[in-house]
Amino acid sequence: MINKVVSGADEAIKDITDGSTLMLGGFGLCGIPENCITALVKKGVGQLTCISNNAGVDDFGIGLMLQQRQVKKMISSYVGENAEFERQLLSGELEVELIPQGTLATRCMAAGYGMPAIYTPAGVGTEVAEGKEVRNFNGKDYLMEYAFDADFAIVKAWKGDTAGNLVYRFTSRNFNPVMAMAGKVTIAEVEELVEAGELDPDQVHTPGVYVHRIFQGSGYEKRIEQRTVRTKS
Amino acid sequence: MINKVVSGADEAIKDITDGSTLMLGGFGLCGIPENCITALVKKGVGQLTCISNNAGVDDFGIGLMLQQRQVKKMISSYVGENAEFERQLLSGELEVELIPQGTLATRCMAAGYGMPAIYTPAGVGTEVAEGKEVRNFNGKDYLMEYAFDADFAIVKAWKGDTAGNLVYRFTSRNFNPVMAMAGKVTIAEVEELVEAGELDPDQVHTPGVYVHRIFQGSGYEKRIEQRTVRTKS
Amino acid sequence: MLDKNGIAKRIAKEIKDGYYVNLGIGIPTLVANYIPEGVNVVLQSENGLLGMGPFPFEGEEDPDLINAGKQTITTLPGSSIFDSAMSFGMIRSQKIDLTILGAMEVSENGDIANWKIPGKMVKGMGGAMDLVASARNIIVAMQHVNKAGESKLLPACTLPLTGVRCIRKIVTELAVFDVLQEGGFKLIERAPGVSVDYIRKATSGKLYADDDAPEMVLD
Amino acid sequence: MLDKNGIAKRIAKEIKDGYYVNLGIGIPTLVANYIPEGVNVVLQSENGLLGMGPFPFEGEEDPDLINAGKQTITTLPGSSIFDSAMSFGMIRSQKIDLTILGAMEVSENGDIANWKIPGKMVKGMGGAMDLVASARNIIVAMQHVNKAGESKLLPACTLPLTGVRCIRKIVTELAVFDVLQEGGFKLIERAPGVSVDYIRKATSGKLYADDDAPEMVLD
Repeated sequence: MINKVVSGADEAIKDITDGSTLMLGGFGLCGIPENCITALVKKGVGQLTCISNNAGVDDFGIGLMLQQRQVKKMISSYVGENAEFERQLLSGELEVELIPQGTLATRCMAAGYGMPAIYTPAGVGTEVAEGKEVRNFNGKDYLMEYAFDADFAIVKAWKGDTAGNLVYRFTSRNFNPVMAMAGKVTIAEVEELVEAGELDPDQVHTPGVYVHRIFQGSGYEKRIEQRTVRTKS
Repeated sequence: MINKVVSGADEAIKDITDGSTLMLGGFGLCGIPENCITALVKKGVGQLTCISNNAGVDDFGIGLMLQQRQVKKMISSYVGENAEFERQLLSGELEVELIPQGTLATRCMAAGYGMPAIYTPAGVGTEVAEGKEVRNFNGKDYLMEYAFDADFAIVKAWKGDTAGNLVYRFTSRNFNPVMAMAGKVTIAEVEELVEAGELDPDQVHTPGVYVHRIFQGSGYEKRIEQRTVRTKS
Repeated sequence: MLDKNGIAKRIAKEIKDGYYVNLGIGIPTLVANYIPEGVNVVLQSENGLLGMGPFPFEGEEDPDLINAGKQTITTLPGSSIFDSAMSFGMIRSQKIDLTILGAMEVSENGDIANWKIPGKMVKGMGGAMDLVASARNIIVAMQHVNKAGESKLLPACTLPLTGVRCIRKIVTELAVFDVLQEGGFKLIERAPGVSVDYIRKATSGKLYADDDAPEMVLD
Repeated sequence: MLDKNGIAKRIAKEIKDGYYVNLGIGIPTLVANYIPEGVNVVLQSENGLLGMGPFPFEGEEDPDLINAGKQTITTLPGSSIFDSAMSFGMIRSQKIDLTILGAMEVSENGDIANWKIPGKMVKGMGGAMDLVASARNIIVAMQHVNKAGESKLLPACTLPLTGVRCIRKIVTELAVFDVLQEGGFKLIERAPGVSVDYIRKATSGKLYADDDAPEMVLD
């Protein structure tokens, strides 16, 4: 097997430079690459284009990079709950491209599957369709959407092995597997790094071929955005 | 949960009629729906269009349906090792459409993912491209290929639960998950049927929403096509 | 007139045994509380879960297990997890039988606007555009009029659209409507105590309403 | 002149540490036997496996575990299994560093024919068209001439094509060639004991061969 292990987040992101396009896994604050975000903030790399379903909250997730004005452009489906984001957007410091969530996911998948473009009905007849090719198949209109072209994909998994195979836990899976397939360079941080052979080959979610660098992260905060509970009756 | 269990192969295939288009999972004889094939032969339904990577061997797999002249057309990527197949093809009894294996898989996936068409470079400049739209993206030519439209998908899994969730074992997975997503009606036979809740939700390969009928098969022969071994030295 | 729970309760009657259902944020989420005994339904959460269970008991929240509204939830026996591409794949291929979501406006030809108000901070469409473009069967749960007292059932939407010609049914605090293929809101049921006249006044899009439209029966 | 194992041995020298490699049926399969110690390589089998291991020991064959040639095989520590769509997805997105396959004909502009002989029963292209259309780096392993003694390195293919302008390197029992971007076979190495003249006579496509082309060194 090919060993993909690097020493940690700093080494994993060492060649991310100003102006890079990054995919960042996660849905809200669930399944985000916390260690790599911290390392990116520390490194201070700027003018980034970030493809990520959300933009974090003011003081966590991608919000930490927004605080340091490292992000030039966000490509997301939903960017609520972030005052600093709103301030930068209104002041013109930050550019935002909002695209439907399924289109976002499928444009990642298209890149991973070597498909240059896909067709989706999402956004037909709306401002999302402006400037895009519309094509009718079987009586229904679809938009042609292009595969993403990202320099780096940064994902978070639950477990990973030294060969780069990844396993996700519950809904922290979300965008991580499709982004992992889509990066020119894919960086994975995992809660538990095991030896090749310890993961069941049938149960690998992301095959190691997609992962270029892997490391075991630490200190995961895993913040909960909407803590909702019921009481035992 | 929604219970998808039926009594067995006969009930599962009861509404498959002459002229239906079927997807059949498997690669060679690995991971084929043995019980459903036996039931289809018994039922004697004919004029079938079968989408399957291979056509079985003379006396096993889809070969059993060919023997009974139940197949009008095969859509496959490779149909070697089957004398009866060759005889019917040369006599004009059987129609064959050969398509690249990746195109076959991706046209199934497209159906399951609600994408009416996909682009692939496979076959550009060859006779496979005849009559197809060629489109250039980023300097490379691609063929537009349509999603399949199959009445039934018949797949084989290792384990399944009453809610229709499926788990496959080793390379018997192959086309089964993509076909399971693609059928208007999807029938799954499994070696072991368990109660909902016994499969780890993170380890389900095919979510139950795709499966309309499930049953525990019996008497699996699992024939090996090329038995290759090494000797202990 | 119905309260939010009443709207949810009425919508729950539209859910049939064996349905896979996607519930949007707000009133639609409440629908889960009113699904009748014996009606087996599987809830899809588009962040990657089929078989969404209730909120966890206090102390049992798992940060790795949330719904599309980012709320902590639970799984159920028979649940399955998948990635975002597969999630919207099953939405696009119409494996989800029913989608219930909120709206700012619905037009008489079934257009919906629910993601953007010009001049206000735009948070994004999330999965709404995918859902309305793909679902076979969409019910809108909303208040009949906006905060300014203006009808949200309109001849044409004034806000940027989320999807076109996609809404089939609307449930408000006043009534249940079918959106007709040929255009127009067809009054199906009145909420308890609400008159047809009242509904007429509150609806600015083309309305087809019989004077003897029945009052809905809840429970 | 090389035998089949010699061809495989020579091709194995093209494999670099860290490569993901897809091996076709026939001579390419033999390449796995000659990968040098210390060169870490992962073999992909397009029916859905990364990390293909050796044949199983007798009695340990598993019918659920085969390669694309339908042979019983094994996994290795670090193997992963996936479905056919993902398998060809990773092929199309060029995650596989090197593809090695057989051919009936290769033209001087890199076209390949290896799936169909008019008039004979056609078995199908399997995954070959996907592989040749997508791979960045393809080596053909084949005999230099066909059974009739005719060159298989041609100005243009006579058989139905599998792919166009895709072959970069050819290894035959006689020699190693690069296929030039501008067209033509560039002789890189001669097999032991084979003269440049002999290679010239056996090659009908445009050949660029220095008289002092080196003899290959195996081992």
